[in-house]
Amino acid sequence: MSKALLDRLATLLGDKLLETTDFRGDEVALVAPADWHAAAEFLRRDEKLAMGQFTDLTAVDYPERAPEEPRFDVLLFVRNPETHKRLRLKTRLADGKTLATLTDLWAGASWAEREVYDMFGISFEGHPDMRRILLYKEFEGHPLRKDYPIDRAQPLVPYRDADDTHKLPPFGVDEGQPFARTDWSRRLEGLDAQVSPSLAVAAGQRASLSSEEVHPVHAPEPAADAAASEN
Amino acid sequence: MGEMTFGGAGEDANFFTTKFDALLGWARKYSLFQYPFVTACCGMEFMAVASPRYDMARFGAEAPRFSPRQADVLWVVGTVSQRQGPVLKRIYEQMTEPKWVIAFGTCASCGGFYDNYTTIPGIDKVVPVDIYIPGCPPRPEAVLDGLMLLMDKIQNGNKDPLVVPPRELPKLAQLRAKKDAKP
Amino acid sequence: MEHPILFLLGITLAKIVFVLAVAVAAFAPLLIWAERRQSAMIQDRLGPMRANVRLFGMNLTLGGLLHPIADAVKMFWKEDFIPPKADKFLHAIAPMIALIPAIAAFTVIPFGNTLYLDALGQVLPADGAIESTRAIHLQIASIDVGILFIFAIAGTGVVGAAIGGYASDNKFSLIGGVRAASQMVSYEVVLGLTLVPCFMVYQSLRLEDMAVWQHVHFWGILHPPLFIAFFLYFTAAVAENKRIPFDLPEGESELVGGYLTEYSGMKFGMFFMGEFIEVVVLGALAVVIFFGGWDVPFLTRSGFDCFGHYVPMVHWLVALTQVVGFIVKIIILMWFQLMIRWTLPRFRYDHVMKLCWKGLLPLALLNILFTGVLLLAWRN
Amino acid sequence: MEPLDTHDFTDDDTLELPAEPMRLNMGPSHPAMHGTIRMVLDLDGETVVNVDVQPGYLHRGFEKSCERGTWAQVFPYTDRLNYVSPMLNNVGFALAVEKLCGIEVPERGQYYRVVLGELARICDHFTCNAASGMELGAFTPFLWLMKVRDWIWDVLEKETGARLTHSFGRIGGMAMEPTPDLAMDIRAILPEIEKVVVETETMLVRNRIFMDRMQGTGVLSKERALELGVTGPMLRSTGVAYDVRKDSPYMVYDRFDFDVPVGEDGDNYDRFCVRMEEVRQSMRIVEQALDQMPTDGPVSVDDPRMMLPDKERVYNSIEGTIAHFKLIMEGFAPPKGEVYSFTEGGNGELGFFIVSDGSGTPYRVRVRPPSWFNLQSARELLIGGMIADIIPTFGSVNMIGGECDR
Repeated sequence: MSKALLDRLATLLGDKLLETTDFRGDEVALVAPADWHAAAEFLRRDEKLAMGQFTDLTAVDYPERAPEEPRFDVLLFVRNPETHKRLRLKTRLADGKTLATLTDLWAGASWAEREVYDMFGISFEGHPDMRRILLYKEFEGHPLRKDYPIDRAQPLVPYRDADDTHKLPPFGVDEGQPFARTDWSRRLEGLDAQVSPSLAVAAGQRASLSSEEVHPVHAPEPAADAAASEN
Repeated sequence: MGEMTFGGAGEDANFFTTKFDALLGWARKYSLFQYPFVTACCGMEFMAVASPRYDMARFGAEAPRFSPRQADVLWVVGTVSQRQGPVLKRIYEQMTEPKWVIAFGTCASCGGFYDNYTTIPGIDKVVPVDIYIPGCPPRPEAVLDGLMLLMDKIQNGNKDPLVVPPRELPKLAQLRAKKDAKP
Repeated sequence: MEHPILFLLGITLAKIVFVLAVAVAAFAPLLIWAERRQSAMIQDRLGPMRANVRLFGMNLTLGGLLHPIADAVKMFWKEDFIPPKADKFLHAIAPMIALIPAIAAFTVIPFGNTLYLDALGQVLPADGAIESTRAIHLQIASIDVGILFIFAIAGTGVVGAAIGGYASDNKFSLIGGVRAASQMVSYEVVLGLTLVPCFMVYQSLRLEDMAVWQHVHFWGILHPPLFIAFFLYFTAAVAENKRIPFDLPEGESELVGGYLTEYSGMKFGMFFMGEFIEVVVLGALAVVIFFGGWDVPFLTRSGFDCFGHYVPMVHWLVALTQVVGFIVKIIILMWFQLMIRWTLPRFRYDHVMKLCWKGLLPLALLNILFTGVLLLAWRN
Repeated sequence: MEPLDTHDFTDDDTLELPAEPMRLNMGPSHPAMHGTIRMVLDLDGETVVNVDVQPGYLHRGFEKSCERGTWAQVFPYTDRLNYVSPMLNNVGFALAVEKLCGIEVPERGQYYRVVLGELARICDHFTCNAASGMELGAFTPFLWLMKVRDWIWDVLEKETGARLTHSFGRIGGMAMEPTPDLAMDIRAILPEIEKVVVETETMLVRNRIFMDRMQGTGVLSKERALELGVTGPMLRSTGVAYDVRKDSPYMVYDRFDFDVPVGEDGDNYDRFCVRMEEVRQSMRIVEQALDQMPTDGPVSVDDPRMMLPDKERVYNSIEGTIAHFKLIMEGFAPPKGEVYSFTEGGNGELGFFIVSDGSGTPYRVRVRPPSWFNLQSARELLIGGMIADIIPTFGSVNMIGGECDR
C-alpha cells in the first residue's frame, strides 16, 4: 500500500506530524496530544482523506516509559468508507493529562472514550458523559494499567459466610478448580497479588524461562519453579 | 426412586405426613418453573437444552417465568461479574420459597478461568447453590443430569449441594458391568 | 311443570357440579396439557411426559397429563408473596376477580338439549311437544338476556387484571394493568358488536334459543353474515383472552410478567386458570352461537336421520351424544386457539388498538348493515 | 383562577396534560436484555423519551487476562468473546498474530478456516434471528432454528471436539487436520438447513404482525451508522455494502462468488432479512470452498517456532520434548511491533489490535468488538419508539455480551 495517506496528512499537518510508520501495511501517524483533535479533524474533514467511518479508539500502557516519557499511547483507528483505506492516529500521553474528545467528529467515539477512561484513567475533555462504562462507579483504580493487579477484586456484595447456611459448597475453599479457587480472602487483602508480567520485568524479575536455563535432562524441575515464580 | 406411590404397604405412625411430603416433593419436582439468569456463553447451551433435541420440557421444566416470584429454580447460566453480583443476590431474594439454585457451567460454579478482578469466583459466594454443573459450557446431557439430580434432591428433601458427576466412559461402564455380572 | 323445590335444587346442584367438573376440573388442566403437548408437536419436541404415578405396581405417566396436576399441587404450597408496599386487600382479591367471573359465565351456556328424566329409556318422537313432568334444561340458569349476562360477567374479569396491575406496586405491573384495561375495554365493544348479526338472525338473546334455532335450521356458521361475524368474533375473543398474539398485558419479553409480575403461588395460579377458563368460555360461546351448540348433524330427538337412513336411538343416548358433541366442538375450537398461540408473534400495543378501532369495529358495523339488508331482502 | 380565554388552544402543548416521565429500569436481568444490559428508560406513556444504555455487566477482563499467559493461551478467551460464532474469533486472532509475524497459512488450512468460519457465521445469524423472533412471541421458529443449529454443531463437534468453545485455531494454522468426512457431512446438512430457512421465512417474513413490528422501527441512517462505527449486517441493512470479506479480502475470500446483501431502510426488518440472506450466501461460500479445498497437504505452517511437534516426537526424542516444553511454558514469541488485523465477524468488523514486546506473553490484546459499537447506536434507535419496540430493536442489534463487554 502506498503511503499516499500519510503524505497527504504530512502536507496538512506539517511539523505537527511527529513520526510515521508503515509496519505490515498499517499506516500510523504520531502527533502530540495538543494536536490530537486538530489532526483528527483533518482526517475527518479533508476531502482526500475523508475518514468517515469510525473504527476504534483505545490505549496502551507502558509504565516503564514513565516518568521520563509519556506513559500511555492513545490510538485512533479510522477508515474511509469509499476507498477502504485505513489510518491509525497515535499520541503519547502522560499520566494525569487529559485529551480532547473526538465525539464532535465521530459520534462513535463516545463509548470508546468512556472505556479508555474506565480502563486506563485517561479522561477526555469535552466529553458529554464521562462515566465509567464497563465497571461500576465504586471501583477504584483502572484495571488495564499494568500496575493494577489482575486479581484484585472489589466485590460489591460481601461474600457469603458459608457457615450460616446448610447449603455449603461441596468442596473446600482450596479445592475444586485450583486455577480459580486460590485463597480469595487473602487475595482481597492484597497479600497474594499478581502483578502484570511486564511490571515484573521492570522490577527485575524474570519474564519467563530463558533458553539457557533449560537443561535437557532436568527440564521439568526448573520449569515448575519458574512457572510458579512467574505467576 | 421418587415416584408417588399409592396402595403400597409399610404404614407407620407418620403415614400421612410421609405421604404428604412425598406428594409435595413429587409435585414440586415435576413442576419446576425456571428463572433463567442467563449472562454468557452457557446461554447458548441453555438454548440447546430447550431445543427439540434435548427438550428440557419432558421433565415439566419448560415454563420459563421471567418474574422471580413465580419461579422455583434459578438457573445461573454463565459468568457473574462483580457488577452483576448485587443483581443476582436481589433476584435470589425475590424468589419465593421453596427455591433452588443451579450453577450452570464452570464460571457460575467457581469462576472458571476468569480468575481476575471482575469475576465472582463462583456464585456460591453470593447465593447458596444446590446443583453445580461443571463444563465450559456443559454439554446438554450434563445439564439434564443436573436437572434430574435436582429432582431427586427435591423428592428426598436433601439439602446438600451436589455436583453433577462426570459421565462414565462407555468402555469403563462395560467393563464394570462385566465384572459385576461374573460373581 | 310443577317440581318440588328439593328436586329443583338437586338438579341445579347436579348441573353446577357437572359444569364445574367439566370446565374447571377437567378442561383447564386438559387445556394446559394440550397446550404443552401441542406446542411440542409443532416444534418437533416431545413435551412434558415424565411425571408418573405408581399405582398398584403400574407405572403410569398418562402422556404427561399429570404435569398440570403437579403444577397445581405445587402452587398451593408455594410461598404467597405480597409486596410490602402493595395494597394488600386489592392484591389479594384481584386473582379472584379474574377467576370467578370466568367460571360464572358458564351458568348460561346450554350444554345439551332438554332432558326428559321420565323418558330416558324411550325413543322419543322427532317433532312435537313432549308431555313430561320431569323435563330438565341442560343449562344452569336460563336468562332472558343470556348473552348480555356473559358480556357483563366477562367484562368483570378485566377488572382483576387491572386491579392486580395497580395493586402490585411495580411499574411493570402497572403498565401491564393499564394495557389490560384498555385492551379489554376496546375489545369488549367489538365483541358485542360482532354478535349483533346473530341476534338479528336468531331473533333472541337466549343462548338456548339460538341452539334450538340452529338445530332446526342450519348451523350459524353456514349463513354468510354469520360466517363473517364468526371470524370477527373469534379475533376479538382471542384478544379478550390475553393470549399471544394479544398477550400485551403480560408481554413476557417486554414487561417481564405484566400484571402478574408480583404474584406468586396460587394467586398466580388463579390468574393462570382464569385465563384458560376464559378460553373455554369463549370457545363454548362460539360453539353455541355459530356451531349449533349441542346440535350434532343428522341427529334428531329420535335418532340419526341421514338422507332417509334412520337409526333410532333411546333418549339418554341422544342426550349423551349431544353433550359429547358439544364438548368435542369446544375442544376443536380451543385447539384452533392453541395453533394460533404457537404460530403468531405478538402485536404491538398501538397495532392492537388500530386493529380494534380501525379494523374490526368498522367491519362489525358493516356486517350488521349487511345482515340487515339480507334479512329485509329475505323477508320481502 | 385565570380566565380560560387567555389560553391559546391552537397550540398543542397547552392541550397536553402535564406529566412527569416515568422512569423504568429494564435489566440487567430482564428477559429481553440478554442478562447483560441495563436500560434506564424515561417513559411518556408507552413512548421512550430518553434511555441510558448501560453495558458492562459481563465485563470479564478479557484484555487483562490475555496479558497473563502465552499467545496461544489467548485462544480459549477468544472463543468466549462472541460465543455464538467462536470459530470466527479464533481465526481472527490467529490472523492478527500471523500478520504480526508475516506468515501465511497453507492453502488447505485457509480453506478449512473458511469452511468452519462460515458454518459459525450461519449459527450466529440463526441464533440472532431466532432470538429476535422468540422475544416477539414467536417461539416456534426459535426452536426450529435451534434444531438446525444443533446439526451444524454436530459437524463442528466432529471436526473440533467441542460443541461450542472449540479453541481450535492456532497461530499458523489449525489444531488438527480436517476429518475425511468433512465435505460429506456438510453437504448432507446444507440442503436440510435450506429447508428450515424457507420454513422459518414462511412463518415470519410475510407475516403481517411480524412486519408491523419490524418495519419502520429502529431506523438507522447510512451516515449515522458510519459515524457511529456500526459494522456488519447492521451497517449493511442501511445500504452500505461494506463487508470485510469483499472489501479487503483476507484468506481465500477473493476466490468465492458471493453477494453482499444490503437493505434499504436500515430498520429491524431489513436487519432480519439481511441476516437470513447472509445465511444463504454463507452456504454458497461453504459449498464453493468445499469444491476448491485441496484434499491433502498441510493445514498448518511447518515452523517449529510456533507449531507444537508431533506427539510421537515429543515422547521419543529429546529435541521434541524440549521444543514442546518451551512452546508450552515459554510460548511462541512474535517479533516486536503492533498491528491491527480485522476480519468479518458475526456482527461486523472484528478487529484485533495486538502489541508485542517480543516476549512470549502478549503485551496488549485489544479486540475491536463489533457489538460494542453496534450497541452504542441502540440509544438513538430506541428514543421515540415504544416500549415494545425495544425488543425487536435490541434483538436485531444482536448484542453478544461476551464480545460487547469482554
